[in-house]
Amino acid sequence: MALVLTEEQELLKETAADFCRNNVPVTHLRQLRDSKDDVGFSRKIWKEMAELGWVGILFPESVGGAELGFAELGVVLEECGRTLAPYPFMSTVLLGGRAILLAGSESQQAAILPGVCAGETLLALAFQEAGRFRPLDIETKAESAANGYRLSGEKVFVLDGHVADHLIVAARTSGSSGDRGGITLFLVDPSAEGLSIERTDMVDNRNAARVRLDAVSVDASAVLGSVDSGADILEKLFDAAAIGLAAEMVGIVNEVFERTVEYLKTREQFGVVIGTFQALKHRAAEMFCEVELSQAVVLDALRAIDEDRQDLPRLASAAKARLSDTASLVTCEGLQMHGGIGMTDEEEIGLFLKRAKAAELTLGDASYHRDRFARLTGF
Amino acid sequence: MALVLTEEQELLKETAADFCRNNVPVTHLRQLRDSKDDVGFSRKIWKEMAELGWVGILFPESVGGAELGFAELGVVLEECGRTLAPYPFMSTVLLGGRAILLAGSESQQAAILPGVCAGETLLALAFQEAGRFRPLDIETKAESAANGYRLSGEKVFVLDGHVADHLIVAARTSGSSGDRGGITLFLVDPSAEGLSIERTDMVDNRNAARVRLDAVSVDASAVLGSVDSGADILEKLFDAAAIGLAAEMVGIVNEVFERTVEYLKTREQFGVVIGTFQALKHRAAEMFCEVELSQAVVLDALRAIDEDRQDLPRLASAAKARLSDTASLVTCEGLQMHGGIGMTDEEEIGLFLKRAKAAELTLGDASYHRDRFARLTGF
Amino acid sequence: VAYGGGGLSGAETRVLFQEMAAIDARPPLMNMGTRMLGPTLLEFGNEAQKKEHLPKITRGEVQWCQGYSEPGAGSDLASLQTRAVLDGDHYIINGSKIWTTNAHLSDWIFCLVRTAPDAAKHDGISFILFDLKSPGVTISPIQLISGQSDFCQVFFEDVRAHARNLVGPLNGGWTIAKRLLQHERAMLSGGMPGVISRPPPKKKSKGAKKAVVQPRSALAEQARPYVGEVDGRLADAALRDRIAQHELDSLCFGLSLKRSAESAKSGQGPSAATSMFKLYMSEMNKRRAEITMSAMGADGLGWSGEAFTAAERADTRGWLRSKGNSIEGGTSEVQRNIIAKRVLTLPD
Amino acid sequence: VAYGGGGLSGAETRVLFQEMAAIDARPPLMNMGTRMLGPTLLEFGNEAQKKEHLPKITRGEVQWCQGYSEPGAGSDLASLQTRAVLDGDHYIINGSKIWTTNAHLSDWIFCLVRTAPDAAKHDGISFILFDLKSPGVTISPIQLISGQSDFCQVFFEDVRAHARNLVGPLNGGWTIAKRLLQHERAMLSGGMPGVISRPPPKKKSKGAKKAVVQPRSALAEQARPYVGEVDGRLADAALRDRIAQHELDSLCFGLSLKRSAESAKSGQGPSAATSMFKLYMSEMNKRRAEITMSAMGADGLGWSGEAFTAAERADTRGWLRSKGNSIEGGTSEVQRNIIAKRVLTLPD
Repeated sequence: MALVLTEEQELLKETAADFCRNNVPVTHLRQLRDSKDDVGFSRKIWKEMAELGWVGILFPESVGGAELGFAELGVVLEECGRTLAPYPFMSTVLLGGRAILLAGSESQQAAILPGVCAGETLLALAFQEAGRFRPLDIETKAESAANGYRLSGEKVFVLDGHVADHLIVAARTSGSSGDRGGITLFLVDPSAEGLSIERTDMVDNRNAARVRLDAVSVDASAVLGSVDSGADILEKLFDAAAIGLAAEMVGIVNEVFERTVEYLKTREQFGVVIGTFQALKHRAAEMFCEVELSQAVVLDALRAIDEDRQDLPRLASAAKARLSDTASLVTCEGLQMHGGIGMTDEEEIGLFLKRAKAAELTLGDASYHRDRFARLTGF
Repeated sequence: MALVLTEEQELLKETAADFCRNNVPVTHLRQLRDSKDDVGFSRKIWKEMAELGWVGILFPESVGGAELGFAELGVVLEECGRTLAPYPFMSTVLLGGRAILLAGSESQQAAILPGVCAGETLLALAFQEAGRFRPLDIETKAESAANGYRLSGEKVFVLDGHVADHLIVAARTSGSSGDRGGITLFLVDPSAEGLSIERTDMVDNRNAARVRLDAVSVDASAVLGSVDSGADILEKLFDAAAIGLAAEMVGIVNEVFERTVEYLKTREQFGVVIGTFQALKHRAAEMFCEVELSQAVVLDALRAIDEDRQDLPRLASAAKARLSDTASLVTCEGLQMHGGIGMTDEEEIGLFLKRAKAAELTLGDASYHRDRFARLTGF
Repeated sequence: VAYGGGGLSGAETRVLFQEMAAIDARPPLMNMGTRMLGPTLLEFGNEAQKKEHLPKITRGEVQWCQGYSEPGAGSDLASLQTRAVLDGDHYIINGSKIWTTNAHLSDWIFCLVRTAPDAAKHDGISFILFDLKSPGVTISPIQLISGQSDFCQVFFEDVRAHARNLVGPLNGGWTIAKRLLQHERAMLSGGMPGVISRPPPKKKSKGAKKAVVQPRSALAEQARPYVGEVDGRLADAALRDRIAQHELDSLCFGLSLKRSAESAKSGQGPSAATSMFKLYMSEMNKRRAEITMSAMGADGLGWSGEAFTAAERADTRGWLRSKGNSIEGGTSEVQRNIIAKRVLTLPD
Repeated sequence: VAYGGGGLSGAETRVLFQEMAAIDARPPLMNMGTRMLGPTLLEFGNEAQKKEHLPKITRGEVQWCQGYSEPGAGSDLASLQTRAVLDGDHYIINGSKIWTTNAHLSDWIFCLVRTAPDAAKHDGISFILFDLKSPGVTISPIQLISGQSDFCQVFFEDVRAHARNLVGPLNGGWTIAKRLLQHERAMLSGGMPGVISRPPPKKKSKGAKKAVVQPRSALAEQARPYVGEVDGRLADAALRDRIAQHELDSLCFGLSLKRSAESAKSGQGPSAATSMFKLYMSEMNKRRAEITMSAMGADGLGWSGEAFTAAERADTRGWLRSKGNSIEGGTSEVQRNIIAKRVLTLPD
């Protein structure tokens, strides 16, 4: 697939850009933060995004989706990145919704996906058990019990966990932490007995929660996909989600880079605009190269999902490693070039810096993905 | 010990600087290269260096040495680095001579060191068996034979091997490649039967050779130090030699940095001297920081040898890692700032680039020593 | 010592501060007084000024803050607009200062003011001291991205400062200002806000004995529980290499400071090379904070609440705060300019 | 096609060259003609000039070289001093050019000459073609630090060039020159001197089949025998990370080239963004060469002789040669200036 947008995608990009600029500018995130909003975003706006077809973008028309691809979803995520729109695409679409799409039975799909596409149902995937991303380090136990299982363990960093209507929990039906086999996915009702959810206050003001499972009973029909082979599903989810995060980071990177170049053209020091200083010009030129290369790899990675390409995992790691580094470079240089004002909470650059760091450290940082990229390249 | 030079050391520095500028300027190396000199340096000049007391700087007065320390030797090596003087301090003093000083019997010392201090005897240490530095990867065998040993194996990158009057060969009396134990040092006569020495033509125009040992017989008295414990000696030698190389690199770095800053002040482009371009100014300022830090760590490491400090190995790795990186930075930036002329063989910057790379890749590069530094720091 | 000080040399003072850092004592609040105004008064103040202010500084009775930067001036310090007009034996001060460290906790301010509006921009500046409790002074803290607000904006409306507190010659303030900035850089290169080295984990006596022989990396010890290890090496090889590089940087930086302290003739104040230390320390400190974040992973993404340890939250805030290191006290760009001009004497 | 060419678009040509690189075919000697002069003549030449020169270029009958840089001019191309004075229907050319690639192997030169000495420096330059066998031309190769001498200095003493070979308007050469430089950058960003990718080691059929499924890193395969491996990973973790970073860079660079080729409307020539590709390719190529040296260790320190393999010696020379990548065809500093000015429109 070409690395340039089709006319339809260009149109989608404009719509998304307008919508985000008008309905969820950066001030929207700030206001949610300062008002300590219980939900962490506006359910109304999420429904509007659903009506625009964005939430259901990946899902079949049969469940109310738009049946488009990641190329399209990437366009939306990039625009959301530009305004730091804190909406639950990661939790409800890329991780939760797609888990059900890939592994769910017809009845599970029919029960949940229409609500997702309508923007009414929120999902969360509870897999991580420590701060650093180690996809197979899952200790949460799923012991078989009368007509089902009993789940016990603790999950951290569960995105949108405190507002999810359904939790998808990754637990061990066999094997031990680090094993690829033995992981099973379960659909769990957040109100189930023995389950407690504690929202955590994050640096990027996004939603995350700790989920404790103390002998939570689910019946056999709660299994998502087949027993013991959850890792295959998780890997697919993480690759696509990493690429989705990278797409959001492209938006962050473009926005911060454009704002910084603009600032260089207007801010005066020593009687001239600072954009005339060659040292800053050259650093801006270096950033430009990184921004260009970053966009290209993400565009290709998004298409690799749609084409189900063989090298998808390698491209996912390439995109996530690249954008983790570029987002860090551009937000740090952006703040430095803004000078003292960039250090104030009042200026928005700091909010981009915080979100970029969170995105960098989610689903594996640059070092994790360079290592994986190397392994997948045979060294 | 203080990190500033004593008056005596300052005096030595001036003498060394004058001598090198007048007797072994960079053109000296070029002339040796172009004339394909068999020796690779001037024996006459080496004797003059000996008469100045530099060759015997580390050795006791009893064998004709000056009985000074590495702080003083470092001063000389730094000045030699400034003019790329290709003299056999590494082979004959830091490796060979010091091996005899640390491990040799009285008779061995009496037999060899006076000649060394007089600048008449040249030594070479044959240890390395592959391009990358792995000090314990020694396969050369030493099988015990009638009143002695029979040595078989191949050594590469033996500094000044083709002009050495005595070879010191590291061979295995027990254990296998990679083992710390089982390495023994032997004094070998270059003219011994079964021994062949082939000089290799190096990028930095310094002397190195391949040494093949095909059942070379030596008698028991040829053992240097005690059997099987050569690794302890080698480690001491390598630490001090790495610091010596770092001192030479300080000279290279200072010379290239000064030449580059001078070039920035004189070279005109677009009607102004290029030193007015802020992008180049800032890169020069960054280099200045690295140069300063590099000098400090080498000065301390040299003194750590003299004081036989506990953290010597760690400091040796710190100095070698640091100078490998700084020398690479400064020679590459120096060449780039010289522009096209820097790419010509006629201009001297290229000769510094080549020597800096050779020094970088000798006795372990930055990556090797950062890893060792980390291990010695407990992580 | 004449004015009640300890009579420590620059080098001694640095050692003192290093020691205090080593025992985790937070730098004394009178920083601004002892490290910056003190030396400046000793050099430029008259007898009366020394007698009036130095003892209180050394006894830490009076907290001082610095009135230098102004909104919009940024790195171009000399473009300051705050006016001081003589009225009898007082100057009437109008204008505002920004990035004034801990103004809300301070008693007095040393302040750059414009006393000759029509002179060239460097020639019309004076250096004056006054009481922050004077009528017309308003102080409002600035909230930083790290949530802290150790900086303030200070507004002056017809504030009256006594003329006897004008330090050095009238309109001769720029010389004093530059000198004082050198002291600030020297102070900052001794330690930056943002770095919090966690106390090393308790060790068994054996381990403790070993620790004497073997140097340890606080950063590596801090990363170990998050990253894990393989045969004693941190499991994340790239992160391990970054930590090694940082420890190397910090070792070389310390030796470089030691060397310059030794070579600085006693009495001689900080040189232009101080810019090098300020520059290097700022960038090194930012790298250290980035490494800390990489080591913690998502555990470093907490802002508040019990789900994250106090140390984790402090490291996260410290990472954000460290971004200011290369801006406060003269940006890294300004330091590079100074090195290029003063040390390398590259042409303008 | 009208002038005997293949009628390939820019993108197609790039693919062609990538293919040729892939099969280890060395870039055709007529580079300068096909990639640089050809497109320029098509855009600026008159019918007669196209008819005379393009067919010979496409058939590779005539080898062209570029007479741009002059001793002392360096990046300041427009300060060129070579004079051309009209004498009847010929121009008399005096002066000298440097960094003329393969002049000693070339037949003709396209040359920038000053035709209006008193005009502003950009307004007095013309673009002219002439035969290097003309009387008065002296060519002396320049030896590089890599031992190669693919560059020459060329001296002109009363060389006569026919006026019909002046391309574009008299004194209008600068426009053509800049355009042609874009073509050069485009060409260089397709591949740089200095990179030698060794042929992948032979594999057993199984390995070979696997290689189809799994992408390989030529750099890693090359490093493996020197560095060794632990559980399939290169044993030097820091080097492995550098190689991974390089493979990432090169993957992203390739995709970025593909994207710009796709978005470039057909027929539209290289844009200012070409500076980005030239810049990035130069620096990436230098990093690659440094990695190769690190991998070989002392085996990379050979200059000549059988003690080192031909591949090792070629890599060592290639490392030295690669240092010129960020100088030839416009230094990296010049490319950054162009990006800042043309792409980011930052003010002068």
